[in-house]
Amino acid sequence: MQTIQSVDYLAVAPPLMLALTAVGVLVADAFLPARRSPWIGGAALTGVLLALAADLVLAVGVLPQDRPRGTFCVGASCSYSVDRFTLLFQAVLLVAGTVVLLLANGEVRRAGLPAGEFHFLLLTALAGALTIAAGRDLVILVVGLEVVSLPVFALVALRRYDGRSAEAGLTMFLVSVTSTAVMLFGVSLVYGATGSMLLDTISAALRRPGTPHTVAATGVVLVLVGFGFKVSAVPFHFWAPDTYQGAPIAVAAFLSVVSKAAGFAGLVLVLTVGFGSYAGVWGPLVAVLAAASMTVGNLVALRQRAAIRLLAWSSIAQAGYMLAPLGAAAGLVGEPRVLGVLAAATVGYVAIYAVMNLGVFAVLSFVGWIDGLGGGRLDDYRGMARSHPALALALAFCLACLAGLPPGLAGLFAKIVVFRGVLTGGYGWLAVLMAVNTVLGLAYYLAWASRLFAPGPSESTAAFGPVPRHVAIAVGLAVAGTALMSVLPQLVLGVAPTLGG
Amino acid sequence: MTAALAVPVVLAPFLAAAVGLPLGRRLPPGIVAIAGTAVSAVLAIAVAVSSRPAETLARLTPTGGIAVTVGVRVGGLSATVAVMVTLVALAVQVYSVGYLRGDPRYPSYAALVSLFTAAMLTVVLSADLLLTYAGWEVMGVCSYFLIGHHWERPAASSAAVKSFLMTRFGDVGFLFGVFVLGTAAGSFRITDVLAAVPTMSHTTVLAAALLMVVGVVGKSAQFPLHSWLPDAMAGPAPVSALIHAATMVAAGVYLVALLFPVFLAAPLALDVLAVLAVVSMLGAALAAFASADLKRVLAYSTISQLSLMFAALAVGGRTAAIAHLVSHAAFKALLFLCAGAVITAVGGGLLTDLGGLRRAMPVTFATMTVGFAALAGFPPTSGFFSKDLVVAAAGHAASGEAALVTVAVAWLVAVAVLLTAGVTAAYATRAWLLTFFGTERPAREAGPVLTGPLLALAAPALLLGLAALRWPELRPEWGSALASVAVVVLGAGVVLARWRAAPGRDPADLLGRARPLLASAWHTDDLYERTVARAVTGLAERVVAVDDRVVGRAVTGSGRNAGRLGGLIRLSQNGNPQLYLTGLLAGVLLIAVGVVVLA
Amino acid sequence: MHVVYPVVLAALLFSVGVYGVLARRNAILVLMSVELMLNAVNLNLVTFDAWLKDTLASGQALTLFVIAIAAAEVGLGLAIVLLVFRNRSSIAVDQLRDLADRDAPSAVPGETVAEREAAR
Amino acid sequence: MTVLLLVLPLLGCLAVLGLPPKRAAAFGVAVTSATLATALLMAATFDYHRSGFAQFSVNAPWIPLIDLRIHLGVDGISLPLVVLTALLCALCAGYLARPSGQPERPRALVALLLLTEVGMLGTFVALNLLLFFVFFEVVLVPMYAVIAGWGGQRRAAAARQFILYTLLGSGVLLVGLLLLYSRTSTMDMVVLVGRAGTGLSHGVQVLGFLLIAGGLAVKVPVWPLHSWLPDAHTQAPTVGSVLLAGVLLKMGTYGMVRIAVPMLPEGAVALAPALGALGVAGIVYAALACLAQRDLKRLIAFSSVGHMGFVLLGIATLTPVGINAALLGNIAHGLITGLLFFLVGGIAQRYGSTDIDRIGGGLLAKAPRLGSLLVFAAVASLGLPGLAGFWGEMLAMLSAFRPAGGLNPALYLVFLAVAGLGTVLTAAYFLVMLRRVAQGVVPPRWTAERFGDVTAREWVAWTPLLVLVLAIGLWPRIVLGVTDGAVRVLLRGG
Amino acid sequence: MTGAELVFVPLGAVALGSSVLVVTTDQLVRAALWLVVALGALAGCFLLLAAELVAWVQVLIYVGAVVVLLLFGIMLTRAPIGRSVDLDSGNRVAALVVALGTAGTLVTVVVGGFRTASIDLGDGSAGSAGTVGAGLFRYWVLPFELLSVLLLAALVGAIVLSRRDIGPRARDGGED
Repeated sequence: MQTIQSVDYLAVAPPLMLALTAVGVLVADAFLPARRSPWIGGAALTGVLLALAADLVLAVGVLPQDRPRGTFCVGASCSYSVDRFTLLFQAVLLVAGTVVLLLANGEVRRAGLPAGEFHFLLLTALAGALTIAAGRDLVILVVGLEVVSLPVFALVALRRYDGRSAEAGLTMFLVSVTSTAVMLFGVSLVYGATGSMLLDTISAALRRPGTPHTVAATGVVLVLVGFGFKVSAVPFHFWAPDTYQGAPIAVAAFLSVVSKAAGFAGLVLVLTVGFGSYAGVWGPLVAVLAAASMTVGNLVALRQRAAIRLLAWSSIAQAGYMLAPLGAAAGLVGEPRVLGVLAAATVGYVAIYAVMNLGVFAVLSFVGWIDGLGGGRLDDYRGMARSHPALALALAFCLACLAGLPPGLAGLFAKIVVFRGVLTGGYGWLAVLMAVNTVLGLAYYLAWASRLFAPGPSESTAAFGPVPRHVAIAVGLAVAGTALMSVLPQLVLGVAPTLGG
Repeated sequence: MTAALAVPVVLAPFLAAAVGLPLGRRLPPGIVAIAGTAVSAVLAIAVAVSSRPAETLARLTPTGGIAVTVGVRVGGLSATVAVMVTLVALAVQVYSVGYLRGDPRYPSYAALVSLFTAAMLTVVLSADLLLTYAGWEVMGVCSYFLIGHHWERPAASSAAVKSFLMTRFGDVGFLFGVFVLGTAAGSFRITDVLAAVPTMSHTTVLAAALLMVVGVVGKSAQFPLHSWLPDAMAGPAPVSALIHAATMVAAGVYLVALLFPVFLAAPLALDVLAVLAVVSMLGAALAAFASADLKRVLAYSTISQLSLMFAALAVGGRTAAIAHLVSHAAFKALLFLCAGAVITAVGGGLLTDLGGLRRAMPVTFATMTVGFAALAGFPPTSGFFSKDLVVAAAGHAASGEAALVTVAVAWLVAVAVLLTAGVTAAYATRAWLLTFFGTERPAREAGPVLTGPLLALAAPALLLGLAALRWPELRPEWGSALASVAVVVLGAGVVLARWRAAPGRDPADLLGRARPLLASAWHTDDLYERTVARAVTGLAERVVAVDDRVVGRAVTGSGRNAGRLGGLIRLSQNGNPQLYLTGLLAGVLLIAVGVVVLA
Repeated sequence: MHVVYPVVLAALLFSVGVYGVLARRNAILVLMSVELMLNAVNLNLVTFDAWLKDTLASGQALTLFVIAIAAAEVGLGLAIVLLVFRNRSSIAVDQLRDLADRDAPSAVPGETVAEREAAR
Repeated sequence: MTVLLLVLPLLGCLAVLGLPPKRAAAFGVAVTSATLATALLMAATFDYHRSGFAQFSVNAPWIPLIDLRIHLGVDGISLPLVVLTALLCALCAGYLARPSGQPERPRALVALLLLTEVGMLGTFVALNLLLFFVFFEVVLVPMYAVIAGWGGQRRAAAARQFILYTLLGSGVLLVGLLLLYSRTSTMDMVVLVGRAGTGLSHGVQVLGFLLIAGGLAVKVPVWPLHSWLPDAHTQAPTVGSVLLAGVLLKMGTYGMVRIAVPMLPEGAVALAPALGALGVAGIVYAALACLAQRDLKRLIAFSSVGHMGFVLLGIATLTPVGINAALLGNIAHGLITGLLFFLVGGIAQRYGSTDIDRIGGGLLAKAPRLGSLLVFAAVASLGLPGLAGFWGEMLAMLSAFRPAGGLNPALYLVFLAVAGLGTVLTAAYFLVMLRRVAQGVVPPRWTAERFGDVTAREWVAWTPLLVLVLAIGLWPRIVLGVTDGAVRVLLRGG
Repeated sequence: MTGAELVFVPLGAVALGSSVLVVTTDQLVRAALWLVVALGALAGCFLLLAAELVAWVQVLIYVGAVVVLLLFGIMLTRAPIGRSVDLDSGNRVAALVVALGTAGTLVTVVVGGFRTASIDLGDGSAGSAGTVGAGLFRYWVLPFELLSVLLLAALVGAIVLSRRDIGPRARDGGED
């Protein structure tokens, strides 16, 4: 009875490497004298880059035959398997991680956050996110989700001298814990109804007539709640604006991009691999969530004057766009291939959204804290095109991408793919609602972008001083990623999890 | 060969205009314009002399449906009218050199008149109905520019706008008529259309004819679209002479004559035409008798004479109408040019300012007397012969021979023609007396440049009738001749008696209180002003208001409402985690219930 | 032993937890209610594991993991609650109004811990 | 060749940012002239006998997943519009480079102008639905920036309304295009035109036409969706107004002719009467609005709504004559309104305002040549035969007289009558405008002012338009000859 | 009603009653104590379901560690020992409605799904430490490792949040 499982270490390499770096960083921080703290940032960055290298090596192995590389398997279904979907998500998460680390560099120094612990927590959360992307059973997904959430509670509350930061931490903690409890209850019901935790076994069980369908349906829906919170879809979105405002800007960036991407990875895996045959149940629900998120997100964002809160509401609205294709799955129950196309639409949008959003957060972190608001108010950006032309152009480009308007071609292609997904599912009303929402979206992105070029007192933006190297690299990386997606979006479009038997 | 000759007839004035407009200032005044018109006149005469019908054809452009062609179509009718147009235009061009000496805008004026001549010749000689329409519209624009020659005077510019809009309204009718005929015949060429008339259904032909009537009424200032012509007198006199006497307003008559088979196939249209002609004939004649300005008298007289031609056409007298058209062109142009000379000499157009110019301006007196005689229809002037043909035609129709128009209408036309002859003689004599008799007034005879054309036009006004005796169908009939002469002598006699009884007093006082009513042609102009003009401007104001308030506001409003709705939802974001948790768990409950109920 | 008993008990426990989360003002009581909800989940998992006679023992394994997660959460949760207590000197959940969504910057620009230290 | 047509302005747009400000305008002229030369070369080497088939075509894959291919090509329908766009852009660049009126931040303005040109030319040469949509949207941001950056007092609101309203239109258009794609699974326009809607159910065709035509209607603008146009044109700088009126409006009608009508014939037959009704209502509505307008630029903007009404009527008849009329109407309106906006720009530069009461009349006395040019343009615009405006309107009315099968002829006769009334009203407001601005006596406040008549540079910018208006008026075969073949191919299903 | 059920029902009643008291008592410390009772009763239920390891772990960690931590929390936040009036926040009604709704829905779903199911515990070795341990380390190794990372992260997070010595270097560090 061989007790120890054969572990495919290469497949597990990326998250493993991150975890090791995290521990390394923590230990180094304990021994290194205070003035060496920039090294910690560097070490964290090298760790992430190594993980990215591992990811690419894996990609070379997996992509050609498109055969997923599973480990920790029980019979045919493995609970940790690396396929094109996982690799894409891990790559996106790691790139996002690099950019967030670059942003954090400046803020950690200026805001006096404890460098060692900050980077440790960030890396652990990132490792958790990577695991979710590769997880193929409910246990790993749940634990992974917790590994992503817990460090972030601490990170959010890290600005200990600012009362609002503690408040934000508490709000997020309470809402997150409750939604995890609800999700776990859902998992227990699904386990009870299908008899297994592995996604593809669940999928087979759901198709058998014998399973108690109401219980399974309720379980599926409750599981959806957990991911709904992570993705900050309406009505689970209340925590996001307050948390983004209270948290350090780098952590807000992490929340808005990495943790949201992890949430979507989990959601796509669960919905397509696990509950594919129940599309009739969760399809309409996801469509309603998508419609509500877009509309509420855009409407409230219209009234926002603080940059970080506007980004929070914008990310809620963008979550709505990402959910839309999945919502359209209801129309075509039982056709796995088309479900793959819809999932690919969401995955593509998430990848492009991640890169676009980071560009904006990079500029926000450069602007820093102005009278208690991370990234200041929109009016503080007035006339930035004159004092920091390159930065202003980068911000305008990223905002154009978010709005889905050329020259932001990446955003446009993402929107086209999502529109196509919704229409193949036959949800015409959702597509038209999305068209209206893109207009609402453009309204507030435009309000911000036009302030950059508005002739205002340029001495207020000049006060930000020269652009430090690490912010320049972060912005450069984000804009380069977006530009790449603008020209070659097929890198990220059309990638869906390999659906089991 | 004749067709090849006809093309330069049209192109010569067009080239003159094309050269004159940009370079006019540098060349001696009017040389280009007069040369162009002269060349055109000579060629027109050559074409008329050879008088063999011919046609040329060239495809202008494919349109996906019926192709638009360009070409010239020469026939007996078109040749004669072309000669008339070119000769009168030549006279006017020469006259204008003197009349507008020292006017800085003369070069553009001369070019526009040549452009007008080219447009009129296009209408006359065109082989394709669309090309006719093009010429028709260009004439309208040239008349707009020339009426608005003194655009610094508000009266002139508003008269120009009114003339263009009214004629444009008619032109739309004409265009639709062309569409009906063209689509029914499968081609816009006049020969094809006329050939296809028998095959067309009765309703199509009737519709086409009625639409043509609308077009023609607009252009020839017949009732109800007549009120623009009296105001058009704001333009310089030669313009009135050429455009508002001889050519443009006559184009309507020419067109009906050209498309006569269409009208023959739709007798109802002719009835309508006849009734309109009768109404405008009498109304204009009375208005001429009552109005106080010399040029307005002549303007109303033109409307009345045109109605005579239309009446002749209505009763089937096509040759009579054309004969009267030609003779009218000669003596009416003459009258306008004389009026121009008189006005420049005296410095005002009102009849009360004139008087006693007999000795001061002998040549003008002589030529204007010939003009008035022809207008009134005293033998042996050409006016007498052509009017007599019209009376004869009306007589035959009334006696039921031609049986074209319903007999009642034919009787109405005959009576109206005679009545109009009488009133015409009356107002001609009145104008003549008021201008040249009464208290002496210091005035100088106009220079040779002006009197030359007057004499040139006096000749045909006097001798044309006699020259035309050669053709049998142009000979007068004794019965109708005697009747018309009697009525003319009666009309003139009444006015002479009135003048001898109270020399110096305006014979129009005979009308007493009815005078202002008749002078303004039954206040039709103010009626249009109050109803159509005010309604349109009112509607325009309301449209602008609606556009700002409803359409504009609806859009900006939706933006603001979205903002307000956003503000409303924002209230839920009050920082209290408990509220967030309630929202979350309530959402979960709703979803769970939904799934349980539905699944 | 019918599955219904433990599963219904779990459902009821879960609902009591939900009530506790929504009704309680003190943050620590909310934490306790969340613990209740998690225990309900554990009960459910163990019951199904027993009922299914799962060879992988996934139900009990997940129960253990949930217990571990709950422990970690309480630890971190208390740290955050204490931080809030230090800043606001009260952990009443429904009094936290500073992050509300409003145009003007918040009246109290987040007085810092240092200020409170100095004040005391 | 088509690739060169797009690459030139794109490279120019990027390169101009590197230049010193004072040489930016000259560089702009160089690039736009080169593009114009390419367009003219294309026109010269174009095979007019096969004008129905795409020539100089390029077909390279870009994003296979959504079937977005760089498929460019020019045929009889798009060639005139390409040449018109290149010409107007060259004239605008020339107008910008005039010594007296150097705009501030010239590099940015020239760059935006070139980017707009890329978008416009791309829209006309794209033969792939999605590529058409991408170029359709590329135009939005630069035009917004031009209005917001260099416009009049209330430019911010006007620019925002322009871009938001048009984006809503293009959003709906995208939904329509993707609905079409989801049923035909190809984005290639030539193939779709060839299929002429076979295999598409009636409901899909009607819904597709409603969405696509609805989306494009905002751009045309069709009557009730026009409220962005007067503000955008009035607040835009002269260059912006010329391009907005001259080319941007045509992208809407071109889209309808190229995509909506041929690919969804049943949808077209079902909705053409509605389109015709809105178009005709637009003619009368715009004419009335212009009659009471107080601002000259706003009046010309509204006149565009009226002229586009005639183009829509042409399209709504679904006959070769109608479509030819629409395409010719596009070109004529582009030239005439472009000229009108240039003239109004000149007037605004001299009088400092475009308010009719402020100008007070007497332009013919004050600046005779400018005045007579204004008269010429106004007369051309009201459709005088012998000038370009006439043929578009006349043929549209002729086509309305005999609409395609399946359409209710009586209804179209009503449209014809209203359109005829529209021509009279159009003539009315133009002549009333002339009476208030060109004619009359120079008011005392301007008598002392010394401003020169048309300068040499202005003549250079405006003569091509004058010549073309006259040329097309006298010899419409220049445009109709090219489009007729292509229209027959289009309507017969390729 | 088999023997196990006879024991299970009262145990469940105790658990349920004490949990209701946890959420309704107006004394803070008493709430913690009632929580201990509830968790103990649940441990009993686990035993009944032949899941010994889980039962003992429950007692060890939940009752031992978690509740103790909560008590520390109560002490550190200087909560009044006796009766404190404002323990329930304003939206009690909403809470009751949502709770009852959730209860109703879940119970109907669960009962509908598992009315006929019954557990036969066999030899009761399923829940023994041996089998669960084997299962744990054969199939659920990765979550186990992940959990170690999670605990470490939680630990570090808790410590860093509560350390007072690492304050902001300059007072306006955060505001620049």
